[in-house]
Amino acid sequence: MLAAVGAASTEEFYADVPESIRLRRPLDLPAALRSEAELVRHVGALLARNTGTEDALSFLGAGCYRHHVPAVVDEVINRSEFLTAYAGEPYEDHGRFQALWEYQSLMGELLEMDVVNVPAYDGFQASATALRMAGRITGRRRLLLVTALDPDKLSKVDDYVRPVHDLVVVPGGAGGRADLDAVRAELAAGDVAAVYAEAPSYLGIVDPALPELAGLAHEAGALYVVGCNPISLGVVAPPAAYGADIACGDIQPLGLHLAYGGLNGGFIATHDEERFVAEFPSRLFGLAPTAVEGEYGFGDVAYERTSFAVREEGKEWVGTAAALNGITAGVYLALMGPQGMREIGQTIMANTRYAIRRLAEVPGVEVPYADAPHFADFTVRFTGARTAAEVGDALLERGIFGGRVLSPADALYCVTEVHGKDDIDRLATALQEIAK
Amino acid sequence: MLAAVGAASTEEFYADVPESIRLRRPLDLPAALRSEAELVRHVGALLARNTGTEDALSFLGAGCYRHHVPAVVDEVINRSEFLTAYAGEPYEDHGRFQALWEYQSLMGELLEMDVVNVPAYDGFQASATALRMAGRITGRRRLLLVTALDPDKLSKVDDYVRPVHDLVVVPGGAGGRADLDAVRAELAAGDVAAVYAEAPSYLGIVDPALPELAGLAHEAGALYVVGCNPISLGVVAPPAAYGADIACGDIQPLGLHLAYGGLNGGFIATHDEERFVAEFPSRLFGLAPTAVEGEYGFGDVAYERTSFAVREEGKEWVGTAAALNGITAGVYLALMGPQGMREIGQTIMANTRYAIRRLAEVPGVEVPYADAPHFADFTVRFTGARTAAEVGDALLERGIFGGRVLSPADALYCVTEVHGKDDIDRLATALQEIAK
Amino acid sequence: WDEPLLFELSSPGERGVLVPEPGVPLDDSLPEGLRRTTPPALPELSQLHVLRHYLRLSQENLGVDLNIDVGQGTCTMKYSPKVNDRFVRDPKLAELHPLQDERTVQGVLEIIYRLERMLREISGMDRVSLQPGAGSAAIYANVAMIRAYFAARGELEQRDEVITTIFSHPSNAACAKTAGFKVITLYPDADGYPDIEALKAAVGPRTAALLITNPEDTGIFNPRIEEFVRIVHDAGGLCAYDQANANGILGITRARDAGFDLCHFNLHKTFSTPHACGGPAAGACGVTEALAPFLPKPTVEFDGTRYHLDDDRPESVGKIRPFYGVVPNLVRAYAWIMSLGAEGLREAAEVAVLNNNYLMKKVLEIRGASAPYAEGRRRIEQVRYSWATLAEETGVHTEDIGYRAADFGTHYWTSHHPFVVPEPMTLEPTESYSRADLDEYAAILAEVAREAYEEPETVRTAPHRSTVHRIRQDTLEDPETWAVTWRAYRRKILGQ
Amino acid sequence: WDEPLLFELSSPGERGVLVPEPGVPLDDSLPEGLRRTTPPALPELSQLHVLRHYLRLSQENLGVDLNIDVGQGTCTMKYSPKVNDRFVRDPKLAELHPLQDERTVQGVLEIIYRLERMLREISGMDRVSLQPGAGSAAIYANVAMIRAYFAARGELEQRDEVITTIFSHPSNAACAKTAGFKVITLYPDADGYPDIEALKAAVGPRTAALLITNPEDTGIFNPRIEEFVRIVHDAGGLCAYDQANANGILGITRARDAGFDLCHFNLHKTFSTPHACGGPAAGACGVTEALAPFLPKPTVEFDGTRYHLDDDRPESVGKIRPFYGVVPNLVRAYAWIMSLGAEGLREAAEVAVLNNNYLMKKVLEIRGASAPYAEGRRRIEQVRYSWATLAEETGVHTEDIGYRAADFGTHYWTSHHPFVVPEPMTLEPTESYSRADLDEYAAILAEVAREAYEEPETVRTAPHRSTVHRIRQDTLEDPETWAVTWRAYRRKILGQ
Repeated sequence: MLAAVGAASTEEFYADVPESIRLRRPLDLPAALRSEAELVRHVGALLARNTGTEDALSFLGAGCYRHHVPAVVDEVINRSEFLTAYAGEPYEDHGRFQALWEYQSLMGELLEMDVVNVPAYDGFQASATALRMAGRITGRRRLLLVTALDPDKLSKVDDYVRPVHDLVVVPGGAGGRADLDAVRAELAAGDVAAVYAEAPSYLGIVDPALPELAGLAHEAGALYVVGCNPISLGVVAPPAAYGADIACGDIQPLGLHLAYGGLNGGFIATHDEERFVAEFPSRLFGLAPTAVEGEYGFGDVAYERTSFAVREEGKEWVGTAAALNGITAGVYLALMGPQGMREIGQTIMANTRYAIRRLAEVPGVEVPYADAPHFADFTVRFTGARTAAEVGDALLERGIFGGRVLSPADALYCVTEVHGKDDIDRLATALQEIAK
Repeated sequence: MLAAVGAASTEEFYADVPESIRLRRPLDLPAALRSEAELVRHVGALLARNTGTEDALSFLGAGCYRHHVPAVVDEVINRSEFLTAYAGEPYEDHGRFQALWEYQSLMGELLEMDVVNVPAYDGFQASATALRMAGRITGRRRLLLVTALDPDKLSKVDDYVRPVHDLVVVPGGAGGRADLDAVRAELAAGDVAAVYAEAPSYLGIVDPALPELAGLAHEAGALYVVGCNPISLGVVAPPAAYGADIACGDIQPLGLHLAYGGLNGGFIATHDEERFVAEFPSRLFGLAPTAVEGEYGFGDVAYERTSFAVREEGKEWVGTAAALNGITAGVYLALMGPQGMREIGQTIMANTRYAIRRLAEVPGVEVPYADAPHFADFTVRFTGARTAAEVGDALLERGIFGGRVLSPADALYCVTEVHGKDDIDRLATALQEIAK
Repeated sequence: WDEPLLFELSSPGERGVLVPEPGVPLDDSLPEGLRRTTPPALPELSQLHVLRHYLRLSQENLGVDLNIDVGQGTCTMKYSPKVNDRFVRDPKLAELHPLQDERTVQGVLEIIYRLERMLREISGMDRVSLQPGAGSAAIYANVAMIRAYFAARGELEQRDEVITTIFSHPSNAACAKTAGFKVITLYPDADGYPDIEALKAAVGPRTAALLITNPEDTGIFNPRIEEFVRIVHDAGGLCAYDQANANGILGITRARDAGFDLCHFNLHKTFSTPHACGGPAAGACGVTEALAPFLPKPTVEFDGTRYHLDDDRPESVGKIRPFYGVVPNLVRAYAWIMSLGAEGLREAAEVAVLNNNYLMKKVLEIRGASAPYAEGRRRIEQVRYSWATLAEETGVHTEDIGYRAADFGTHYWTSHHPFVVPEPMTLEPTESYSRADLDEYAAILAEVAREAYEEPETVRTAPHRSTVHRIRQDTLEDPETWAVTWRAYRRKILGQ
Repeated sequence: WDEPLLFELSSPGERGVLVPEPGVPLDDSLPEGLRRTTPPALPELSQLHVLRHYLRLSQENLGVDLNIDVGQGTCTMKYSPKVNDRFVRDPKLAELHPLQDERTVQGVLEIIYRLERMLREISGMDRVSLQPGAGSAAIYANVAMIRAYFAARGELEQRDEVITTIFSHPSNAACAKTAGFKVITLYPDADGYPDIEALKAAVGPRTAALLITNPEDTGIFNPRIEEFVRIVHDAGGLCAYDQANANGILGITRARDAGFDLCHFNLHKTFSTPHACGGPAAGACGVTEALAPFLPKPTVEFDGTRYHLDDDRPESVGKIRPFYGVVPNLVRAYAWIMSLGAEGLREAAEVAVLNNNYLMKKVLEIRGASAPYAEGRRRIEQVRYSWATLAEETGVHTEDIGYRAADFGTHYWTSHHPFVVPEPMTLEPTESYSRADLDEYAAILAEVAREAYEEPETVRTAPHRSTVHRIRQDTLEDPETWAVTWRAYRRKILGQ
């Protein structure tokens, strides 16, 4: 082939790379494992050093949830055609467009909103962008955060809105709920672009005050932005139903494996108003007629919003993000259907309630905010001799992963539909020994 | 739907099933695990009670071989389209026909023979059928088995040829080799349809006398049928090269997982002579022109041979057997190519030789027939205080699966390309402690 | 895709996957005549090219998951839940060696043991072997047991005849013949039911066994099945039930209830293991206590603490295949039954039969189609239809219609030979397909039938939208032109 | 396939997968206004029907594995070895929770740690963060670090400008803008090289950073890159290297060697993780010691015995995404580099560049095609071609040609806007495709170009053999007609 292009060696192709920056030694990398068998042995041995949630009984949640992943989900998204496609046109990649449009549509039904994006990177990004959208729509500067937030998410949002916004964290009130008086006071101070709440909150609480916040925000001319866990929406009302203008969150619970926290997708949903649609940075796929009557085609809605089209004049930016994870969530929702979503929500809420009750009975264990409605996550407080971290160590010795440590005394535990009553009882029994 | 067919209940459909044989109680089966999550938990817990060859260091072979299975092999054969297709026509299932025809063709190159079947169940069946083919071709009754045979295979062949043949097991000679004088004597007794040998034999020996047997058989008007391990054929000559009329064996080593011995495929190959082709019971796919110039079509060659076409007038019988395993082997051979097959043969022979030498040095261990060429399997004799079975128990405690026990003193050990020098050394070290 | 043959894609020097180099010296112990001198002429391809080739071929295939696969009647093309494949791919199964110490394989032994117990209950039999590699292998195993049974009683020389029916699977006849029996085939009576008079005429002291499918491939259940069994038993013969069509009668009636001595199941049909382009499948043989000593060995036993393999069975027919069966499919079948339970199995059967009768109604509304025999009776699991009227009126044959259906994204196969039912088409919807699916399938057949009457040439020259056009079958029958391998094709056709 | 929308396949009462029932009492603590009253109007389908739908959709897609995927220039569509997917599906990775005790995740931490060290060597940088979820996220992270760096030095108010080039990825401009910077975009000089005079004019005390791709999306390597860096450094700015096009220079030249302070890689491009319909991808940020305090947290550290996560980084920009990155892709990238080693990486680069220059030669032989800029020079990783001549002579545009290519089983995308190169087409063959592939691809383009001259209507109305025909783009720009979801479509178009 060198001859075919008239080159003596591949060196010729690098004529524009000045000698001064040429690397004239081999890279200092580990020796290659050229045969697949050796590679499998090497990586397999590394992975074998992990103990996963299939090998232990895990009560970790806190933003990354273990749910049963139906086999059909894996079957579909592992298909070469989905795994290795990219940015083709809606002609030779019709399937990808349709699958993503269907994802948007399924999420739309779940959220009762007409506009849903092709997934952004993750829920952190979705919240951050939703808030900047609210800022662009209202032209205001201040953002109020009113329910308990994951400190990591707060870090991301803080970094992201900083150039144009002031972030105001409104301290919570009694029983893990939002402090409405404090919210009123901040709204009265003016220039509020958005009130941001989560349902459930980072601590698993579905705050009964959530609908009231909508009224407060709207009266002050602010938008109401609500982050939610989509797997709760078969039983918990979708944000739109209680007045949210923008709903956002992470699709990880919808059929995505834990993957050490590596699989996410950020959804942002609004009603179908041009002033909202115009502010999305993400791609939005739309259904369109074609030259042939009755055919469904797909394509980009309002492409000129995006940085792909107009670079820095676009809304924030768009790039490769988490499309396949969106297809995953779509397949998951298609398998679950309305009934499945209701049942899984019921099972998780029932298990959560049972776990709260059962653990609260253990001497040396309290469950703060136990009376509030909870979904999956809940706080556990250790009042005995051991700290939450020490309790976690003791559980680990028993093959149990305890919750995320929040403070010396508190940890955030989590149950889902993968837990049986026997699992929760096993945890309670172990804590009975440990936590006194 | 009942209404649409004018039925009051499904009972109507069973009008022809007499009441006397109706089961009027529910089947007595375990309670259903209706949710996929519960099923996964149940079956997962059962499977977790197994310890596989990924969790231990295994030296088991004896007819079922652990080789590296390339990821592309799994990718292809797990495709829904291959996994769930069946007996369609060569139009809507063109891909299946082509893939199987290509399997036949790849095996043809490996075996240097022009006719290869769509796989039969397994290597046992392939040997049994090859011998009955030889019987039909020659019209003779006696079958001579001249190399060490797996007793299980012998059991199958014995059962299978019994109605029409006498099986003569010719005892082996010195050094694990065929006793040519004994073979000559049996041939002289006449009415011999086939001389059957294996390369390598059950004990892993590639008998240098194999080519000579061809001459003996042919002089006596008998056919020469040779069973072989296809993964050896990059370095070991194919049976056709030293005079075999029919080659047969099992494709398990070509990219099929161990699966507790559950994945096999029987190949039978001959030259392209009508008298041979006419005696195959299996389907044989052929390449054919179509109505459009230049198109490749596929279909059944000489279909009228089969029991599908003419029931008991066909050759033995044909049914669902092991087609997908044939595609597996095809993908494997396509990935390996000529160079890969040569290299894997070399690596296995080198490892086998090293293992023989290394173990023979261990006090209390002998390797019978050590000087003969070996491929993968080899016999180990324990001359110390412990029996081969006791040695196996002691190895198991060390996380090593020893070889198949053949007798109180002997066991059949096996190495392939998945073993490194360090693995063999580990075995030798362990035996040094155990076998004295 | 217009995908070339693998061999045409070869490019010298390309490698698909590399092999570990030995860390020890090479071995040169092979003598001259046993050393391969010319490398095999396998194609040389990169990994991506191998993958792309097979992915494209896969897309040139249909299957249960891709189309409304009701056209392969007698094959029970039901959905195989994907979750069961997950178990099969688990290294805790996929990487188990069959000769491992029993202590290391308790999980898989327990699954086999439990599956046997479930199939005993489903069939009513006393013991079940799961060793046969497929349905026909199970039929053969049953025949081998029958032979061993009579041999043990010293009656084998006398009893050298096996009776079967023409609408039983051809392997019943062929396996019996292979095992050394003479075969007598019964044809149906005027109503399409197995002919009891013919049976009486055939049966006698030479009768070793009756091998019979029920419902037969016509979908008709033999209402006198008990009488058939009694007649054979009275003559001293055994009765073996081919349960290939068991899907419609799960939980409704059992082999043992009708008096059978042996039966078999196709796990890839009734118990949902995938058809895999034609195997690997899995078969099960159920027998009464009297036949149990002859079962293939080993059996899986439980001593109250531990599962183990029992090889000490002196009257056994021995091995039917290597080791213990197509274990991956045993695990799939186990999981499938566990996911349904008794109620679910029966519901599956009833839905399958309902689907079948619904589809029959739709098909019989199509001009030119009929369902010979048993006029006005319901069918069980499938129906063998006939296009005889259409063929007479249009000159279009059943093969043509099947090929044309491929242009609409589905297909059917004709049926096993001989075509006792003229111009046959056998449809078996199973429980997996919905009413909308059946409506769509029937609509496709109706459209093709319309074409046959209005534009027969379109059908006669079909397919038009498939990967390839009508194949020249004659070249495959001629020893001068058939080409079973690329090397044969190069030699015979390309003259290389 | 003529596959309906998922919603059109709904059949009331169907279930795809069942959920475990709670073994404990239901919880009714949700207050009225937060309880869902109307179930979501999701479709109801059986498992087989969901599967079939998505399998059919999958077949209506191309991808690296299915076609000669050289048409998505700048995207580095290389083969992702299937074995790496096996690692990702291993429960030892797939079922790891990110908050597990570090003692239980030593294996994955070691992989991340080792991958960082390898990327340090490949880039020459001192530290690398693997947290960003994709390439643009890594660009953003770099901008965030630049902002934090100047904030820490008290210079942020002063330095509010970022400079980039028009042939750098749009995310450089967009991320900088999002992070609060003003953006100055440089256009190429007459030869197509980044314009050094324009840089000198733009740079000054307000300059925070230069964000630049090299080679740019034209495939042209900037030979004065060191001078660019020096000019910016002299003005007190930082330089960030967008390494989206690094594939052709692995082992040839490194970001640090040209003096950069920051760089990023797209692991889904250069290091072979699959493109996944547009993510998940993975990004890596490499920085010098001076920038290291600002890296996202946590980092993975090794104390000689154990790997651990370091969250105690007070100057860090904090989190760029949840937890530690797209870990499955980190494992894939690790495995890919391990399978190649230093020599293999360099060989991959050289083959990719050879392929690119070979394809350029073939494409430039096609009537109507050209490769603007840098006349007679070699290109590195891709080439931005132009169909300007063809468009002028035939009225057929680059989009038309791309759509028509789909009729031949492949495709290309045009390029990022704005179309500085008129009628652009960017091809990037990578090392994955063979000479035969490139010949086939060029032949398809040549055939379409021939059609453009001889039968332009065929091209202008393409595609003809795709799933659908030319889409009415205008309806997607109009708020009255756009329909982002089924519910919007039903309301706005169907009037339901």
